[in-house]
Amino acid sequence: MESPEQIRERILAGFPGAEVTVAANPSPSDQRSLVVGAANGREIARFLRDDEVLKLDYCSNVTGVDWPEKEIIEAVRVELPDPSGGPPKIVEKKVKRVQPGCLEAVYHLYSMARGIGPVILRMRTANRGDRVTLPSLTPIWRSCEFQEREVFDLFGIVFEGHPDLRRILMWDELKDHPMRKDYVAPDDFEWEPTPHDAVLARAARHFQDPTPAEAPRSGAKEGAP
Amino acid sequence: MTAEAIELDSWLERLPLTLRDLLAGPIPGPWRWIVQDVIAIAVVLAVFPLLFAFLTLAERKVLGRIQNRPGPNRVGWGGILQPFADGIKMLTKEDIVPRAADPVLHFLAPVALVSFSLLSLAVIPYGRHLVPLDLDAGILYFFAASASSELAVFMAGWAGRNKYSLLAAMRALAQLISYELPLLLSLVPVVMLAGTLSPSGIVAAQAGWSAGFLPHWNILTPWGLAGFAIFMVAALAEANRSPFDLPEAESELIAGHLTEYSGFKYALFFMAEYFAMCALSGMAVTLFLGGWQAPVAILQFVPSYGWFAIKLLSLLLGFIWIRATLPRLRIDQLMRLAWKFLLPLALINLVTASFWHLSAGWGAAAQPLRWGLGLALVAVPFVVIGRRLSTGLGPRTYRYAAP
Amino acid sequence: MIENLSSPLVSPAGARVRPVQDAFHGDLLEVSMGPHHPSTHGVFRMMVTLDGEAIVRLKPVFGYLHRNHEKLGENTTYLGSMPYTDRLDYLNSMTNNWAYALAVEKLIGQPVPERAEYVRVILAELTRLQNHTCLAGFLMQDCGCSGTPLMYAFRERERILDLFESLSGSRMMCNYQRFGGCRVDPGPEWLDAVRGLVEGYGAFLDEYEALLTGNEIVMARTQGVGRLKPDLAVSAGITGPMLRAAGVPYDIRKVDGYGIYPRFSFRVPLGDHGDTYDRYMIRVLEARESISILRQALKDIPAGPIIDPKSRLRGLRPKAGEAYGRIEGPKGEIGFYLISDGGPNPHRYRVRAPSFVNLTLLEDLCLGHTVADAVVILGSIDIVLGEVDR
Amino acid sequence: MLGTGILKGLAVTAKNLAGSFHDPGRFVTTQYPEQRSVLPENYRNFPFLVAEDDKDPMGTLRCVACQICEKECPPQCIYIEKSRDKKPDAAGKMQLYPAVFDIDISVCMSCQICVEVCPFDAIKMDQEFEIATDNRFRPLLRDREQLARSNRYFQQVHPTEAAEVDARLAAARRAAEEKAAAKAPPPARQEVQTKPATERPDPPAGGIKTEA
Repeated sequence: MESPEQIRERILAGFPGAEVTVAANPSPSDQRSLVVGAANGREIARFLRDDEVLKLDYCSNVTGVDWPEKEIIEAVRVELPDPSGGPPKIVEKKVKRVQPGCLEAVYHLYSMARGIGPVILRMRTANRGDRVTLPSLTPIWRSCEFQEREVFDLFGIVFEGHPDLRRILMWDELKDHPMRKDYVAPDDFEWEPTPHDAVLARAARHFQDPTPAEAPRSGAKEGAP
Repeated sequence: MTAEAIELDSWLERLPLTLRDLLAGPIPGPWRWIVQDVIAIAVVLAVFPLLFAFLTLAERKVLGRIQNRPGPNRVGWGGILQPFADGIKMLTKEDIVPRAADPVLHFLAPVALVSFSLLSLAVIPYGRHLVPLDLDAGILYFFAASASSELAVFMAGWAGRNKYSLLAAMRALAQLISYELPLLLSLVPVVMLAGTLSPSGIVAAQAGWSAGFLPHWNILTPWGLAGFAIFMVAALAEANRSPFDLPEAESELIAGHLTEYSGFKYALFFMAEYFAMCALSGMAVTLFLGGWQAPVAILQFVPSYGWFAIKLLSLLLGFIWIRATLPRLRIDQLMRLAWKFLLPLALINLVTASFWHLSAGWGAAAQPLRWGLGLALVAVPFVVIGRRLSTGLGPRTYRYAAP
Repeated sequence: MIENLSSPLVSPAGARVRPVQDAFHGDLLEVSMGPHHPSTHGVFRMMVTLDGEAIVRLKPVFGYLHRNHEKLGENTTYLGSMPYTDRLDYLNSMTNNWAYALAVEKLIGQPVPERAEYVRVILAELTRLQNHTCLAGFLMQDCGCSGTPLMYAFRERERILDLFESLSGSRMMCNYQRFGGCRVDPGPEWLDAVRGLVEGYGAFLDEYEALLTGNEIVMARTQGVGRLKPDLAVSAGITGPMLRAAGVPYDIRKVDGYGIYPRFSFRVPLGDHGDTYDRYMIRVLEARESISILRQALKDIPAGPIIDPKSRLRGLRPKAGEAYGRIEGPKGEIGFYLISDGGPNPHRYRVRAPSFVNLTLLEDLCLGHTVADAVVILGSIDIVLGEVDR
Repeated sequence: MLGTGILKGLAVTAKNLAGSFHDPGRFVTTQYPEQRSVLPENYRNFPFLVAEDDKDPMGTLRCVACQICEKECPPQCIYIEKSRDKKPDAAGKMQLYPAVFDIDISVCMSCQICVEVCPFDAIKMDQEFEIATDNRFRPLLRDREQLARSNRYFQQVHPTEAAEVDARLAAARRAAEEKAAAKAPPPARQEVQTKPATERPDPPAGGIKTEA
């Protein structure tokens, strides 16, 4: 099985302008993935499927991943020119950098003909707000049809070129995308007997008396016996 | 049955007559026949609903036992009161009549269906002296009554004003009508050879045992065997039983023409279905299994209605057995089976029967040849038509992936 | 050729489809089957457009059982998600557990002792046995049997579930595998009970096949119904018995060789027609292969620890990284994709459910058939809504 | 294709019909209220708290309110409030105890993770499943008193597991006594152990406890 780097060379040979990088994966599973630019994602996918050596004819898994904005505090070595003309002092300075968030579609590709293992393809959207479109790979692998609809439903990545892009699990009128990290669950509260005070607090907003008459709490508030 | 022949029978045989005369005795002469007929009607109306009740219990118990479970055993000892519990449940269930339904037709459909199937029970000879109505053209009357139940089925589908139940009624109608033909054609040889349309005449034609233990039943002849098989398959379809229970097939899209019925009307439909099942198996016993004839000469001490009951119950057990085993046929396969398989076989069966009738005179030496020819006339078309119809279907062998 | 597969009305399965609604054939009948339809396996709806008897369009609608299992996975610790994996394909909790444990072990590079590997193979094959037996029962129920094959299947399934209960504590929600082995060591008497069951299972399968395989009505209802072409199956990501029934020799136990499957010799049955009857037969033949694997595994199961002593039960914080582990579940390839960011909870917890992907071709298989066939085809795909909706 | 398959099928159902009368393998129903199927020892339903003796269950609870099970419980159905004072446990060491220990069994999915992670063997799985109630509020929220069971009950319900747990606890107790005895002979010094009341005793390293 070719390593991701070799595959990257062969892709770059075929598509000189493409931006293909190999993403590191420090975990012992060592499944490094190929980050492909969204522009020619579909051509690269078609190349991977039709390539004689790889023949990745089976797209096993399509996953959405939400990478929210992250503030990275980096220790940066900064050279401070010594005011008195001496050698410049190296100072450790904390630099706060905001790493822009993005939505990602990950494709695990296998070859049933060759029986070779996962080649992982990643495509990232421009940002998490308005530019969230990626090329759909359903015309290449039919198995992406439902899974891309699920990624659209739960993450909000718009797959252009998908034959039937609708919500698949949630009801059509829902505007949110539940699997995003910044999704706030609606507060449609329905009373249930629970010992947790946090839940009781939420219930208080819905009931004048937080505990309906027939469910007196076990006297947690009345202190130890 | 001449008077002195009646005296010869055992007292058990004459029991129904003595009971009837006991009841009808004090009534003056001209009104006696009315009372006798009322008694006959009362007996049929008492016996068959009871048989329906215990048939539903037997069906659930036997089905349960086949599926390795006890079946209903909570109500009464061993579940014996289960049918009455079902009856009460059905009576107390709410009887919804859809607002758009045509109330008269909606009410009339189950009543019509039950009465037609009860009508057909009138001509079956249950015993030597137990024929409610001994008509000369009893067979004609029987199939006229049971054929009119199709009208009631369509009435039920139409009355509900529900598009789907109308579609289902049309399906059920198509099934009933297309199985009417093989049903009737399979009994034509019986009438042809017995020379009479009266059921008791047909039973009489099957009397006697050659060499004491071989009864002259129609089933023990090549054409009789084929006729019985065709008759039973068509009876299964007429009574909407197992492989053909399309109308109330739950996995089908349309829940059938009974969707608009609930409560006691719904129960009436099932009662009618069981009556039709009993009537058809009663007729099958009369036509092919020698009616109330005893299988062996020395076993005649058992009364004739006893033998009829044994044969009827064994056929009903067969119905239940088939229901427990076989999946359901699709509507187009069901039609193909009727028109392209049963109908030709029934027609060829006429030829076999006529050959059997003409070769009646052959000597004892030629009997094996006669039987061989008869069986060939039955088996060969069965295999040829069966093979042609089931091209492309058949057991398969499977290969394994290279390691 | 694969490009135009996505337009619904073209039927590669070679069905006679009249998409055009011309005057003579009258209007198309739009019918919704489900979600409370007795023949759908759980809460599943099919928007079927009928042209007379033939199906012209079929849109599956599901999501009624959607609990957002993956969001739960991201808010719970790695150990906390293990009991939830029982609720995915609630018929095969042992294989779900194993798939999740395999993915986490791949993520953290956790070795697994020998005995645990053998016990995992035994439990996976027992799960496959009871799943394939149940499938045959459900399929016959959809064909219209009045419950007899299903009751026989459930009688045998109960015996296997009793084994699971005496080992893990619960019949269906076993929560038995941990990262690095299993929770409870099966005692010798449990292994003898499994040997007893495996001995008797071959005879049951023979009787079951006598009841069903040769039955003419079963053949009439299933042969030639829902024909699946191999290249379409591969492109649509179909896995498991449904794929092998289409003739594609792809069994993850052979391809990946995960766990200790390479040590066992077993065959992979293949179908030639890819129709419903092949899907049923492939499952029965696979059940027989599972019996032979069970015999080999039971013969040489070693003694030793049931779980790796250094495995961390609580407070597992894998290093940042990702891993995709998959196994050959009874319904197909079930895979778990985990992205860890070093915290106690996974950053991304994704379940690749076979039933969900196998449904992609439901419409292609049903085009041109009648509704009764659509029910049988759905039954032969063998879906469980807990896994489809997650 | 001539009905031979159907006849074989009928033969199988007939064999089962006959078999259901004499062959126990073909008659599998246990009539529940009258007959009861034997529950395997590993069967688990809802958790219960183990108390040393049943005369004073609240006094001798093994639970030290370390709240590990509350954190690890996937559906978060356990709620614990620690006590302010301490009481000696079986080994004589001064331990906290739970003032409030609620389990909401309408949320609990009996996955026994609490049993697995409890370092003090204080919570075990019960086998009682006939606990239907007609009110979904109060009875489904079990508090400390309803959850406590004696160790003897635990030995009845899970004999092998109880034996193994008792053996381990007895060994731990003996080790504690020997350590105390070894420490005790040079009596004179009186250390005053000041332990802040709320500090949670650190559970032994999260080693795996394999139940037999």
